[in-house]
Amino acid sequence: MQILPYLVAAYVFLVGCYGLATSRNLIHTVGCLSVCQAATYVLLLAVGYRDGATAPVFSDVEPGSRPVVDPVVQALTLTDVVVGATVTALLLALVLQVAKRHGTVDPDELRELRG
Amino acid sequence: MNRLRLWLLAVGGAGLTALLVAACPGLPRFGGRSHPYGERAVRASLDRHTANTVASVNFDQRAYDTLGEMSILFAAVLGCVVLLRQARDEHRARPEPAAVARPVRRYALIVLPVALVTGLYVVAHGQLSPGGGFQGGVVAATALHLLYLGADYGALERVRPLAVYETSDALAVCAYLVLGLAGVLAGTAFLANTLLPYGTFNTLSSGGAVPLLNAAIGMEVASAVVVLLATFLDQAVEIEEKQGS
Amino acid sequence: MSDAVIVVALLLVAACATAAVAQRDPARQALVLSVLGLFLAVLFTVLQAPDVGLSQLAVGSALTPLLIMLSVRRTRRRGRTKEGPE
Amino acid sequence: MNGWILAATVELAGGGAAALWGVTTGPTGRRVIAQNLATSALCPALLLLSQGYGRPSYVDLALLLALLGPVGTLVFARLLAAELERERPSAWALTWAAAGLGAVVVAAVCAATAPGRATVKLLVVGALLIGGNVIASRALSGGFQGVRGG
Repeated sequence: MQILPYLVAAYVFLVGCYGLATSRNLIHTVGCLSVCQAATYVLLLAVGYRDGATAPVFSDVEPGSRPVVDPVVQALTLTDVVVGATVTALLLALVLQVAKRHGTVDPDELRELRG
Repeated sequence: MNRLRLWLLAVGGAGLTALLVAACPGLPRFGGRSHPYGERAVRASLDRHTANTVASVNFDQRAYDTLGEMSILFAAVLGCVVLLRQARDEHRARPEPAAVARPVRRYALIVLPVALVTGLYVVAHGQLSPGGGFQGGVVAATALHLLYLGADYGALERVRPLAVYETSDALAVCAYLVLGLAGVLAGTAFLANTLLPYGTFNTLSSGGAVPLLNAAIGMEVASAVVVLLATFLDQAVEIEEKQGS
Repeated sequence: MSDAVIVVALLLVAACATAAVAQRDPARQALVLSVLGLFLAVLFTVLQAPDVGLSQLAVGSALTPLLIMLSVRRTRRRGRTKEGPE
Repeated sequence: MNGWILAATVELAGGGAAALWGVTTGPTGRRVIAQNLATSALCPALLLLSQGYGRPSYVDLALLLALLGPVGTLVFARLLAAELERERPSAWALTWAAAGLGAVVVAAVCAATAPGRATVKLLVVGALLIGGNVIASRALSGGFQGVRGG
């Protein structure tokens, strides 16, 4: 349990990388990239976790009554999630442009086109 | 070629795996008690009467980072709009009206206002309960697209004047900057949360400038997502290439 | 023992990530990705990060699948018009 | 670890594994159904977790999931309409079982909280969850005319 979350984060990242490298469809590649992004969320939140603690949100608990987890990494992850989604959108826009220009979304065919 | 690539990937992946696994024991113990930054952030947040510490970190203690993050969002949307604009060899076809089953239509029309209100609720309570401008903005923007699911693209286009959303996107970024500059003009620092009274803990107006910045982000995210989805929907539904070009 | 729920969520995320990469068809991958988003949101909840969980739910359950499916539709339609009239 | 969290763990493990298995195997239609049922399996788990941690504010997560989960399924129903038309997938036993599970969990959590605004919120979550999933299931199975065009 000590390092399981970190190992899971590393595993998810590596699996995403494998998908990125072997993908035959650029849209699928973008999906694999979002898997890689998920690994960073898991890693960040695992660093901030504290045993038996609760969320650092005091709308329904008395401040100081229970230990809380680290809010700084949560704020980082929060922006990470939204930026991740917009990066996905931007990459998909690039893929659509590639599809328009070259008529294919297979990276190997694209390499052949370039000659 | 392909085999070579796979070998290269295997070697690199094995090396990276070894390094990552070796790094794991060096990280802070999972569930450990020592979170020096977290404790200080919680104290600072409570000092400023902000119940949701995460919102306090995002919009008060590290508001400058959020500005950067917001510009990434803005730039990404701009990039999408530029990349997916209508090219010279494309034309707009009127999408044929879709026949959507009545229960789905009814469901969409009932859930649409509920989702909009939920989005606004999540934005408005950002500094109190979990939530905030990012989450609420995305929910509100998604809610609008229930019209596409419940009716058709034409219906969505009628209630979605795109120029308004593009303008409000830019306006929200400006509002964030102006709120930051107000601190400079008042003689403190950029985005410093010192101008407004901190209010009563755990009420809607607590936290000084946090609710205002939160609302600006909510508006920005909502309009950005609407513009983003509009460019993709245009591509998928409306814009077609000229035949025989 | 009290960590059991965290372990379950972590394992589900790992398994779902593997499945998402293994799906080679983008439309089917979008389905797995939307389930991965749900699992991530649950993992964030048990790691006591409801803000991040909300964000992940908002983005992962409807927005990302919609973007991917619209792109798939666009590329497929392109393929059809290319093959069709010529 | 209390009973609520234990129940959530069991539900998460069972429902999550089943949804994952369903969404990765079989024809497309079955996968969309599994994606729909993932919402109805995980939303009650979130409610149970909220109760188990003693944090009523976590209910917001379940509310968002109940709201957006069926919307995600409708996205797939709309954009995969051609494939679904051929298959007309349906799993009514599972759908109603999931709806019943949702109703039971909402009722249990309602009974454990003091009546008031929290109860209303929980009931809204339950209504959205069950209504959304049943509608999405029917949209998938083509129980009414298929979605065309647009």
